[in-house]
Amino acid sequence: MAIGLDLAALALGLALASSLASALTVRAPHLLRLLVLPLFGLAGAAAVAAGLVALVQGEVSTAVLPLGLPWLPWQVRLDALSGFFLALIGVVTFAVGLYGPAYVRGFERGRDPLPVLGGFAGLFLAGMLLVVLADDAFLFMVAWEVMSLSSYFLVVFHHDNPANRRAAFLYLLMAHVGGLAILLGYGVLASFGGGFAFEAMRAAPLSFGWASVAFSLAFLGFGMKAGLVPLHAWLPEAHPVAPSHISALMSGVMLKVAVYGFIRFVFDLIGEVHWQWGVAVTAVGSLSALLGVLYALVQNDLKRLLAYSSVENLGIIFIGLGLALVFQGTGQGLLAALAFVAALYHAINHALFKGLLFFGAGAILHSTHERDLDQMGGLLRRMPWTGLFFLVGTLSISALPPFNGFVSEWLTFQAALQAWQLESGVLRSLIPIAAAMLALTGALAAACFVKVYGVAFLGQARSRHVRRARQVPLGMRAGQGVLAIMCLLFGVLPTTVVDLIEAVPRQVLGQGLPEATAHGWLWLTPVAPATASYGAPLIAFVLLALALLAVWAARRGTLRRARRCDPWDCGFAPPGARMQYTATAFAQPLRRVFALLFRMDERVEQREDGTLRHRLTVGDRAWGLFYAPVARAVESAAARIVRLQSGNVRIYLGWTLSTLLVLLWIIS
Amino acid sequence: MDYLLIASTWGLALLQALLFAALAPLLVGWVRKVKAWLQNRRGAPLLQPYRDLYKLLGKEVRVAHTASVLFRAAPYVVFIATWLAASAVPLVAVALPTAAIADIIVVVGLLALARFFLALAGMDVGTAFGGMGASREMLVSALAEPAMLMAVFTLAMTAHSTNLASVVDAQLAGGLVLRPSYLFALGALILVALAETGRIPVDNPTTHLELTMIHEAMILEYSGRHLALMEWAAQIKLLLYGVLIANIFLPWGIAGSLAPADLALGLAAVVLKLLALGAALALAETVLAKMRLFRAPAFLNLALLLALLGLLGHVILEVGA
Amino acid sequence: MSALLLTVLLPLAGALVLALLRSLPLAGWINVAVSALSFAASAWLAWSVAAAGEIAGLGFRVDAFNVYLVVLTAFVGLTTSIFSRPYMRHVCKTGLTTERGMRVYHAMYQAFMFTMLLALTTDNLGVLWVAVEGATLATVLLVSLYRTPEAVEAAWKYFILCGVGIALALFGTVLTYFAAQHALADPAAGLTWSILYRHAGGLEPAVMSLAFVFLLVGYGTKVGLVPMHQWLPDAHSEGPTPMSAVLSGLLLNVALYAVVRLKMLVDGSLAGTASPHLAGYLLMGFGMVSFLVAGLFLHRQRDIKRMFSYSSIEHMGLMTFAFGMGGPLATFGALLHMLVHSLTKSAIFVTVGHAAHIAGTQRIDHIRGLIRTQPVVGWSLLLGVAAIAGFPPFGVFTSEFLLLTATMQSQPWLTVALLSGLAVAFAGLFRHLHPMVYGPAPEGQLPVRANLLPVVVHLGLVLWLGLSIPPFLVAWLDRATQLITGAHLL
Amino acid sequence: MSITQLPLLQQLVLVLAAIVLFTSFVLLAQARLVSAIHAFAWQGGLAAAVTSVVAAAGHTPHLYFSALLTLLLKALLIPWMLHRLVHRLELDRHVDLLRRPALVVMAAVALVIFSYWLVLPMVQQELTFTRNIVAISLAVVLIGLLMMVFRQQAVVQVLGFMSMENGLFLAAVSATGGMPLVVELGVAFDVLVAMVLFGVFFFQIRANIDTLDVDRLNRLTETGGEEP
Repeated sequence: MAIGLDLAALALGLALASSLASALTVRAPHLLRLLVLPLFGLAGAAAVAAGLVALVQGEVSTAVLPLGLPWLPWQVRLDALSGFFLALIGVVTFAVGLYGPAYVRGFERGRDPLPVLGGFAGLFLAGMLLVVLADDAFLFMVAWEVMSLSSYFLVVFHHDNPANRRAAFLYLLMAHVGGLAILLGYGVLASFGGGFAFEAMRAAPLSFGWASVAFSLAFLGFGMKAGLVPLHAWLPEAHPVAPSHISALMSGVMLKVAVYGFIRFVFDLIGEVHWQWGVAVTAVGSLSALLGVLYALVQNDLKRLLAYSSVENLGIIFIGLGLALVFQGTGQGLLAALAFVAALYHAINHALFKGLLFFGAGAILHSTHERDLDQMGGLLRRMPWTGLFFLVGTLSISALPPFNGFVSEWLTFQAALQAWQLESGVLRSLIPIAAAMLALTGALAAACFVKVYGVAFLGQARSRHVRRARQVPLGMRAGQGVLAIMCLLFGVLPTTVVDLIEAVPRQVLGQGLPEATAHGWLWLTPVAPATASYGAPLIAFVLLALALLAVWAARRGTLRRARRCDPWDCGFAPPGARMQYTATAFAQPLRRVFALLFRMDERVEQREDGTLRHRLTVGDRAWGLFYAPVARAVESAAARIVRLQSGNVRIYLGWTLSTLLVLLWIIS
Repeated sequence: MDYLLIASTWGLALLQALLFAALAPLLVGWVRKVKAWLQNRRGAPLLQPYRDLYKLLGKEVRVAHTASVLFRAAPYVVFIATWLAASAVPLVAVALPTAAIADIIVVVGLLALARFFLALAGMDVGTAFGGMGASREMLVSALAEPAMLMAVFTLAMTAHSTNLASVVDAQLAGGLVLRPSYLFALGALILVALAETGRIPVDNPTTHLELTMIHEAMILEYSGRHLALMEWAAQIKLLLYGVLIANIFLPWGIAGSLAPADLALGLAAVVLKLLALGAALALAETVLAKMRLFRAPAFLNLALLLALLGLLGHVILEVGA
Repeated sequence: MSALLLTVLLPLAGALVLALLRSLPLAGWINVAVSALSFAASAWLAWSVAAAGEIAGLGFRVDAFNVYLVVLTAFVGLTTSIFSRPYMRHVCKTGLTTERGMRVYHAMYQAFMFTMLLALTTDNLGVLWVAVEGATLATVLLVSLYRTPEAVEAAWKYFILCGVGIALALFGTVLTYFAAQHALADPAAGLTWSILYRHAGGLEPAVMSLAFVFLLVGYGTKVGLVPMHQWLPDAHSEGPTPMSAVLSGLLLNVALYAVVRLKMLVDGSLAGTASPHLAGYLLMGFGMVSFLVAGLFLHRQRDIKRMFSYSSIEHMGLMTFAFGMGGPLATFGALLHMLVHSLTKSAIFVTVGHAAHIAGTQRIDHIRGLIRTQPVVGWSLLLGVAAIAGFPPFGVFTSEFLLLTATMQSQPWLTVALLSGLAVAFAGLFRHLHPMVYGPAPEGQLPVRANLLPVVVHLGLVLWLGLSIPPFLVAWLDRATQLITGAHLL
Repeated sequence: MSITQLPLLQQLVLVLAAIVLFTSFVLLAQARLVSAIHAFAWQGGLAAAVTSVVAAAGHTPHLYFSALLTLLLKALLIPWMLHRLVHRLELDRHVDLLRRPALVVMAAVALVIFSYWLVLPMVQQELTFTRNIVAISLAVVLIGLLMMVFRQQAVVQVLGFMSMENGLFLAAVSATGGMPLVVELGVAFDVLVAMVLFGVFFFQIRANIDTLDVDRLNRLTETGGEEP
């Protein structure tokens, strides 16, 4: 068995160990900090190691577990693809290992049982690792459902609040439905390939029709887990209510596991892809990206906003995958690899900065017990480190150079701009439009996070408890710091990263990106230097150098010292905290421009003491359009069906008699 | 390869970057001057912007109590990012290594970075004006950026490259070709440029009326060298857009090689083009009136539409499929 | 042979003793002891069957198919008796029932076990019928044990419906015998299943299909197939909780067992005719209808035990569907599903007993915040329902996975119906479970002395089956599959 | 084949079977409880008679035994128990009117025809005599069930149940020449126990809803009540 698989097994073992160890916390709550979460972090580290080994070696190693059905034992397989996602899972997990201990301290006095928190977190991690490692559909489904179920228990951890319970129920229900769809998709492959082992499925000879059926089922199932519009309803409900380090795992990692599933299913198992699918995926991706960011923009609950922005980022990832499908389907292997790498790059980036941002939200929650942006303000001076790291997160997620988010979006743009190489004019004209939507998304994301950072960290505190905010403990800062530094590194050294990622398309698509890194570590040239090039290190260097220069000058006193004074504000009276722009106010212009897309309920009501109160609730339309009808249908069907149980025994006998007669009539 | 050559090309690149920074105030001065003439005023001398910057740089800096570190760091970031973006745009010569650092998307990204900090700085002090300015700025940019990128994509798809130098080269190599897509893209780019650089009809650089200002509202709290850097960055941005329009759509005259003669010619050419553009801008600003804020989206949607038409025109009319 | 006799007769003896015994505490212990003994005997039986392959004689016949059901029955009987001892003591204290009632309860408990084991092991269709009818008679008094109007009503409905159903089954049996008269050399053996099975080809198809309809409607009533299911939720919800556990966990299985045995006969007799799969299609139809309808019923429940009895209907429907589909994979899955469903469902009912005890009512909207009041109960209920809803790593997932796979292979388009049914049922279960388990507990709600050993054991087993099925069990089920479908799965 | 070709005893069997069928019609339509019980007793007796005739015809002595059994159980014991129950429940004068008797009787007739049509496909030659008997007994069973559907009175429902049993027995005896003895005994035992239990339940129901109208047993239902 290869070293990589050993490391993966180690990670799995550590995850389960932390899950079991949390049983001890019944007696000794502090063990959650001292034992369970450290084990958790170690599991993450091991996973990273395993992933890197797999990516560097690029060799495939398999093993068979002594579990499962006699004719269908559980098989695991570690290749470049699973390696990449192992690493992705591991990074965030490791950061959680650092961040968690300080964060959960607050729960030790809470009424909610700690074993649940630790135990299911461990199971959750184990489930995700197994999903990535699984080499047969049975194990995949088991791991998948374990992942869903354990994360459900984490979502419902704070179950005193009815909204949380509702969110958890919705989450579990949709996860279950998605799981069933995936199972069905595997069933189609299996019935053609004659077996549930992935090997058999790869060999399955599929007609275009059946392949499309399988694809649609997979797209439905994995898309539901990935929270693509309009299947995203559960995501903004479920992610915010979990404890923050879990939210980071769910948003940052679990969604990527869904991406992994999609890639594994479509690119690897089906293999023979068709460009029509690519169009569908790109369209859905663009839609999710745009709507996701718009809905994020109008949220005032920080964690909910972050959850919606996850919808956006998953949309971007799926745009990349869709392009890859289109190019692969039209025989443009190189471009397919480019788009594929872009998608993977964005996947890891999103894991990093979304984890970071959720950590930040957790830190704020931890020190102010506040999730509502309109109560925050001025946190930068009270929690400088968190402020700094959060700034890094916002810069990355807004796709600004020289941070990592920019690189992946840049790569996606590059892929989209190669559309001129396609024969079909329709595709040539459609893909750039997708790119334009991506551009719009990026700009809106920037607006969204300007709002978040400006309202939460800048200006003055809008409420008393926020004014009393304190610095968070070292561990939490460390956790954020790790991810922040990773964000910067991934932004500044894209060449190295692409070098690593490139192993995945080479394995899955049979086509790497030879040119991308051919011109030294300074230059990222996806197709050719003449086409496009990005010298991230140089930009970072210049920015840093000049900034240092300025700082140096300021320190040395060559620049005159600044004098403190009241703000001028066009000469108005010194502004109070209540005069600041709120998050709601900030989003108002864009809310007005895109009013069509929201379900807005805005009213001004008069309180009994005569003061006026402005109330605004903004929801997304997906619920009313897609979910309510289904719920109503089931309800009414149930209402009809219960008439069977009328309560009168003679009617029951009548049923028996008539059934008998009907059957007799049938058989004769 | 000859290190001397590398050194010299980098040197030239640096020179061009510095030139960019140096020329920026001049363009503003020129625009103001022409405007004054059109309004039958004598107007301030051409070099007035330089004087302003000099004075501001010398003045004492006052920072509000409520301002945080970010407020003081922002001007430097904004200036550096903008200048960095500018230095990647071929001003005089094409064959410069700086062009390879950043293609057009990166340029847009750097400008976005600058805007990001500008908006944050506006919100930092916690005045109503700052927040208002930031909110509006993000609205405008959110709509302008896609239009900009799509206009650029039209060029990029013609030139099969997002590298500005390559685009210009392709233009020159192609000779004079009438492309409908370019017409639309040009229109889109001009509209975007007006919006992004805070000119009439979207914003008014000269007013401090609360209802009308966007950019000014964000830098309201700045003084001294901070203000100078902000202003200068804005001027560089204006120049950047001007050069983009001038050198990409009408690249003729730009220096293909690094021979001194070519360079001189290129400089002259770009200066001439910019003078013309400046005059046109001034003319437009005198005849047009500033729009209400919520008319601005319509304005930018027009830009978006033009860009889209350009793209489709390119795909449908120009690619022999 | 002696193992067999021990297994069957021990409960009978127990029933007689308990009927005469006066002391209540002792009765509980004797109940446990007898169940334990018969479980041991059944294990011995299983072992000897595994060795001999098949044991026949004295009108009994034990093969791989029924021996695992025998062991299952004895096992669930044992664990439930362990649960019922303290539980029924508590019930008796609350005055819901009398000393006499308790005597009836214990005696009937063993009598019920006896009838079930008899039904499983006998080789004679007539005796099978007698035993199943006996099971009804034994349980009907237990359903009305509490003497509340609801209990009596439930018992009456149970009695009438099952009585009628069983009568129809008897008519079917008579018809089978009638067909046998002309097919067998020795008409007197016309009710011996093994002989009939051997000469199934010679049985008159018209009579046999007629007979099967009666048998299906008859035993199907006991299986709880829609639309003859109406007795089931009433009986489950009004009877004492241990009764519900064994009814759901065992009685339904036995009835289904009978149906499958008869289907084998009918298939044999119809093999040559125009509609060879008639029985299978009938089963599939009933199964699918029951499955979907029960899933919808779950959404409109107000009584926790009723809810879970509907879920039993749903799962029986699933198994019926699978048996109807036939084929090794489906049959294997169905057999496995029988096993895990019995274990899980009886565990759930035990937990429900405690939950109702804590809340002092069976009304769903009065059961709240169990996890706060008594985490053990809350979590057992939660995990039990997760298991029954088909979440891995519990065994139910495995069997449902197999069933779905089989369906995809033979009836691809029915898979959609199955999946939607699963989703609907899942939603129906959890929408009620959630508020019961989570949330703040109503004040004044106190934990009770819970006896969760059965739950832990059952769920542990189900978990084990989910992770990996022990080889001997696989071999076992595979032999059963081979008996039923004539083809090995492995 | 017409009845004329049958031996006399078989003709007798057919006649008796026909009367059994008639008695179940009587049961179906009989309003007065006590008379219904009498009709049931007659039915039992006839069943016993059929048995003995079949025994004579088929020279199957053990049928005499089951004939005796039936006579004791169905014709004497159970009617007697029912009488006592009715007496103790003060239902001697009870009249349970059948709603729309004409329709119900028509339905019953339809059932008879249906059951005859059902047994037609039994093609094997030597069955032709017995199959008619099967048709008759099937009709008796179905009518018993029909009776349970349309009668609201618990005791009458029990009568219907018991007449179903009679039909079964008729079929068993006349078509198959009797089931194995152990089964016969088992069935008889079950029926007896069932009867006892029915008696118990009459009193329990009476105690709870002080009537024996089964339509009043309608507490356990999903319909109605508030939403979950």
